[in-house]
Amino acid sequence: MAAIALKRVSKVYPTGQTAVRDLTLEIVNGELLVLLGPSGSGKSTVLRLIAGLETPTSGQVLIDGRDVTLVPPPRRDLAMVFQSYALYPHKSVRENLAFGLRVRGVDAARVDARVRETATALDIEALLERRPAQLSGGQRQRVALGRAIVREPKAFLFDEPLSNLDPTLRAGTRTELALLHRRLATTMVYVTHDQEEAMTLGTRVAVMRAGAIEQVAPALEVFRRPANTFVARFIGSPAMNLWACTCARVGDGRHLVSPAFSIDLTGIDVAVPDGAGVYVGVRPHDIDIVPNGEGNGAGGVEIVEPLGPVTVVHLRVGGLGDDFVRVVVPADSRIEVGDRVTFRVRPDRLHVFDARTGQRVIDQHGR
Amino acid sequence: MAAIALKRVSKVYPTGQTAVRDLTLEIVNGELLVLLGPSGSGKSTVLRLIAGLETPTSGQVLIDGRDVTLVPPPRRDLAMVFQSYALYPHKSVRENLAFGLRVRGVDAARVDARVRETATALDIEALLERRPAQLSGGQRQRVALGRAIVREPKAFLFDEPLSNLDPTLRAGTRTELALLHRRLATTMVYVTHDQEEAMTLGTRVAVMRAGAIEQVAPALEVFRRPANTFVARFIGSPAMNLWACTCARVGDGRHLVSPAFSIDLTGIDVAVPDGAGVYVGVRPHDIDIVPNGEGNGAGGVEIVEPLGPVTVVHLRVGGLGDDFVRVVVPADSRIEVGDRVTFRVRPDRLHVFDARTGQRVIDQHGR
Amino acid sequence: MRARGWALVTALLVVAILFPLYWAVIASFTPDSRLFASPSLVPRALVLDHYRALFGGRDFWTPVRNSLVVAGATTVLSVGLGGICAYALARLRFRGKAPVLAFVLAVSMFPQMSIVSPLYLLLRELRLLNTYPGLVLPYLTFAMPLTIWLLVGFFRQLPPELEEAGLMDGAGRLRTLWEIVLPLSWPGLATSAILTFLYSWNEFLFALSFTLGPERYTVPVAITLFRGQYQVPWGQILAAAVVATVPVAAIVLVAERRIVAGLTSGAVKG
Amino acid sequence: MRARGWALVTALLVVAILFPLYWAVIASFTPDSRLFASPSLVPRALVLDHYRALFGGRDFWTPVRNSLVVAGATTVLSVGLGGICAYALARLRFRGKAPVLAFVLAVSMFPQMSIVSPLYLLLRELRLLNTYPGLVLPYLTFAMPLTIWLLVGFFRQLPPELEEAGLMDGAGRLRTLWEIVLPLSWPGLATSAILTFLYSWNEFLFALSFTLGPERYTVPVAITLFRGQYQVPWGQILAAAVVATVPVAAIVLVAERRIVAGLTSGAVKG
Repeated sequence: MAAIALKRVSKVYPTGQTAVRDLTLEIVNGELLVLLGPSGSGKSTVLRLIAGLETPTSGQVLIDGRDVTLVPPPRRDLAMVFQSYALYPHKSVRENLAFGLRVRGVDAARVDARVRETATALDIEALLERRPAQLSGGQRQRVALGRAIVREPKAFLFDEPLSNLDPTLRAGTRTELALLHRRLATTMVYVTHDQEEAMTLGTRVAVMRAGAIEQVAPALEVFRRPANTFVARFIGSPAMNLWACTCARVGDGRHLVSPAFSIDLTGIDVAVPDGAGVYVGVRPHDIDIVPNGEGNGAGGVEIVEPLGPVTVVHLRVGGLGDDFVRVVVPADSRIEVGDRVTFRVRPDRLHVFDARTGQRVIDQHGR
Repeated sequence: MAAIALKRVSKVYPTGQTAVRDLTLEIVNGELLVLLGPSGSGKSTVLRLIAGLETPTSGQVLIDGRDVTLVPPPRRDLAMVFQSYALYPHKSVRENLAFGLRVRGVDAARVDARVRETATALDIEALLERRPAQLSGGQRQRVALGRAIVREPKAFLFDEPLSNLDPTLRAGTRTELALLHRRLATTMVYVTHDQEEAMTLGTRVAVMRAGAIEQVAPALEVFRRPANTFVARFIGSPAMNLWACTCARVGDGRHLVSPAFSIDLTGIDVAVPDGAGVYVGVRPHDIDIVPNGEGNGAGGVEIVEPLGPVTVVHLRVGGLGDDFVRVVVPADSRIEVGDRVTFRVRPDRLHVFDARTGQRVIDQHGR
Repeated sequence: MRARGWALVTALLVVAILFPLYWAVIASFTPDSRLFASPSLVPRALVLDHYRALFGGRDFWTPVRNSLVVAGATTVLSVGLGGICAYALARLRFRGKAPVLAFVLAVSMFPQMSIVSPLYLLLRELRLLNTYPGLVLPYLTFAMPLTIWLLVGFFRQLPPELEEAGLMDGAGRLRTLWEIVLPLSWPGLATSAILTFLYSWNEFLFALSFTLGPERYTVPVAITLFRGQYQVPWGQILAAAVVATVPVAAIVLVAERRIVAGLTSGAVKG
Repeated sequence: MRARGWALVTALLVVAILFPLYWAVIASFTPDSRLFASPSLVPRALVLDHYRALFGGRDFWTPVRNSLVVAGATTVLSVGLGGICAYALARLRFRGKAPVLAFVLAVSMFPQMSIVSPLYLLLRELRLLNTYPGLVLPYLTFAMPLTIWLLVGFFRQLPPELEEAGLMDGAGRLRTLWEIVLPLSWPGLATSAILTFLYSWNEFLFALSFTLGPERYTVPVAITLFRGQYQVPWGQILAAAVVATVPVAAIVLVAERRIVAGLTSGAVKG
């Protein structure tokens, strides 16, 4: 159990590359915080700074309020699950699990009991005498997890622990991790580049880009109210549609106007001055295909991607250049490549971002 | 343009490991066939057998009706995009693209024109003088694609071409591949372990397990009418619920009865004899949370996974052991961990499989 | 067909390479009288005459002991010191690492011949001529750079996450080195050790130059000095050569499997 | 602090290792009269006397030419034949590959000393004593196994997909070897070549045993025979050593960067 805090931490490598810049983050005792970002966004570096495997160039790392910036990893009492698992190849599974306890001078009987207990919980008792090389990918993942759990550390650090698993195994393991977090109620920091993993696992999600945090919020909040265009594009699958628009007065009402379509803002509280340039975002789930004449715009169907329960349709709309309008339709809609369809944006589901800063500007949209 | 056929092909490695067993597959001219399966299912071996990089232990490989089983790869005129891209690290992007043409003795002016043309189509003109090491992952992927396209081969072979990309890039590249296939209308064989990729890209999907094909069908068909429990479990996310049941006569009607619940089959045409053991499959999208008393069963909420537009709820149901009942609910349902809820299976969306063979037994379910 | 052809070529090559050794072993058991008679692949009679003369007539144990001491000390020091140095070089990040490594390797490549003389002067100055350290130190000069170079490459292949896992498990630097790094480095250490041992076991030039009497001669020097003014005792020379070869070759062959397996199969992947 | 400490240790070590060489170079420019006077780090006067004597008084060009011919031929043959063999071994799948490799390496480790005599007999039989092939063939026996072993490891690191990509692009085996494999193998080939060249350039024992007159002496033999009955011309010996060292060392230093970069950085990843 531990609260972890990073205070204005920066990490610049000797090569001059800045991995983390002036980052402040508080991780609450018992939460599972996900660090989410594309490769090179510095999320793994943040994890390694918390672990003590990297020393910040400036700033502080605190665990339970204590400054541990210069405390070496062995004395931080955190456990880490590596992306490559990093099992000791020359030790049996039992020895892999026991090592962390032995190092701490726990007596042999207690070590044995803890190892047995952990192995039972993870269903790897039958593997205890094997070497890592004799295990399948999923089994190695479990052993790596076991090696972390067995020690009952203050907090767990996960570095993309599922990325080397088959998709089928991944879903199951994700569920187990969620249960594990519930059972142990220990602080966990979890690095991933998979937005679905982040959404489903995280108590809160911190979205990173270029060494800085773009938004920290509960998973659904990040999905529903992305703080800027980067987060908007990164979270959600299929990705949010984003269009450059201007806010204009047309007749009585105000409209968001783009070369491709126009959205009537009547009855919607938008705090954007007339003539301002904005990015308008709409999730593919929040666009409907409607009969001719009822929509905001129209386009030709270029790609139809069946996902099973729903289908994603990519529309080529004049004026948007190479950008498609992505629309999610029910799987039974009979839309085919080459069709011309009319679409309607649900006006209460708009995300509006400042065109210059990329920051969110309006805050309706309740769901 | 080519039709490719495998006739009773087997591949046994000298170690005795059987990678492909007695596999027959016809790939129609111009289609994009996806080979989908978990790691070790032999899908890459099939691709390499088509490419000529492996020689079958028995059986025939035919291209356009011609037996090419013993024809070496350079004379098959197929292009392959490798998972690792396998760009020539000592050659510039231009030379990487030109190599396949130069080898064929195409004259320099024509080579140059084709390279330029391809680079323009893939938007990599600016990279032509760089070395692969100077490119980002996404750029390398494009160059690998370009090297395949530039030659205008008879067919393209893709070996998990997106697996080394970030999720964000992956979606965009997937779309481009779909457009590419439409534009070129060339036969493509595409290996992946990602069921979403398979569903969205494939004209048809061949699901493989342990060196054999379990089902070949159009993507939606595989999703809607999986041929057996393996395919049922592998396709669709979240995975299908599968329960062992017996078909029993209760009062007037027939019911599918499991320790956890009972489903009334009245009005549904199920060709299962009374008392037979079956596996009943229901997709999480085809279960609804209903008010008390209206459902087939009930359970406690263990995990709530918000995906954004929808939320996946895992229910612990007595009698199912460690297996959860997965239910997809709208994102705005206020279900929390610890709640007790009643669920109802849509009886017209059942998949029924023989308990012994695992093969599908009933064929209603229209959607 | 193709594979068979290559296997045949490989087999022939191995036989060709091994042939001189085979001949030497056979000849060492052949009486002097028949040594220069028509050579035959299968010997007619084997005698131990030469071996008896070697350990009975001459004191061949002394050079063997000298060689063992010198080669053993060189090996231990070279692998020990060089290993620590290589570990530091492999893990530290500092500018100019590549040139330092290049330099180090270049040093181990300098012709030994060219520094016999200055080393002689230096050792005389230090009063180390005709002592064990007087051989071990020059050997280290040549063996250690190669050891460092080999081991830097080897340590670099070790995934750093394994050590990081050790640190996260609560083990200090030293314990991690001892329990994680060393066991995994065994193939690299063994290879370096064997190469160093063989180099010092067979080295001739320094041994000839820096030893002054039979009490410090190493095996190669002793063998060379078997030659008399007018007569060369071929049989004894061959027997001595076999004595100097066989134990070392045996060790290499036994250790080989693990070394090759370790160095080439990327066995470190967890 | 820690990093600095290690850097210092490394620097000291490098200096220590290089010191004898430095001394040799300086001494070769020092007049005989002052050679054994108080040694000083910075020389007071440099003279070319010894070098003049070397090329004027003695015919030192002949041994240099002999060494170049022998080492060059050995290198070309060893890397050429060994490279083909290693490529076959790296790419072929056959049972017993590991033992074959182990055997091959073990061979290159056999003490040279131990087969001087049988080789002498063999070469005499073949009338190859005091000829260039009479040195090149024995050198190959020792250099080729090491080359094969080094290159098998190197070729194995080359991702097979690169060759497969070549095949898919329509290039035949030979074209793929020439356009894809060879350019990528240059660091490995260069390393093997340099190691082989240096081995044959500096080899002393075989050169002494299998050459019979000054017209075939190699550099190390020639240097050794400078020693007269009563007087050792230290200055000339050192000058000769420098002549034998400097060109080779220069090549190594220049080539080093690319070799180290190629061998250690996994530059092959596409």
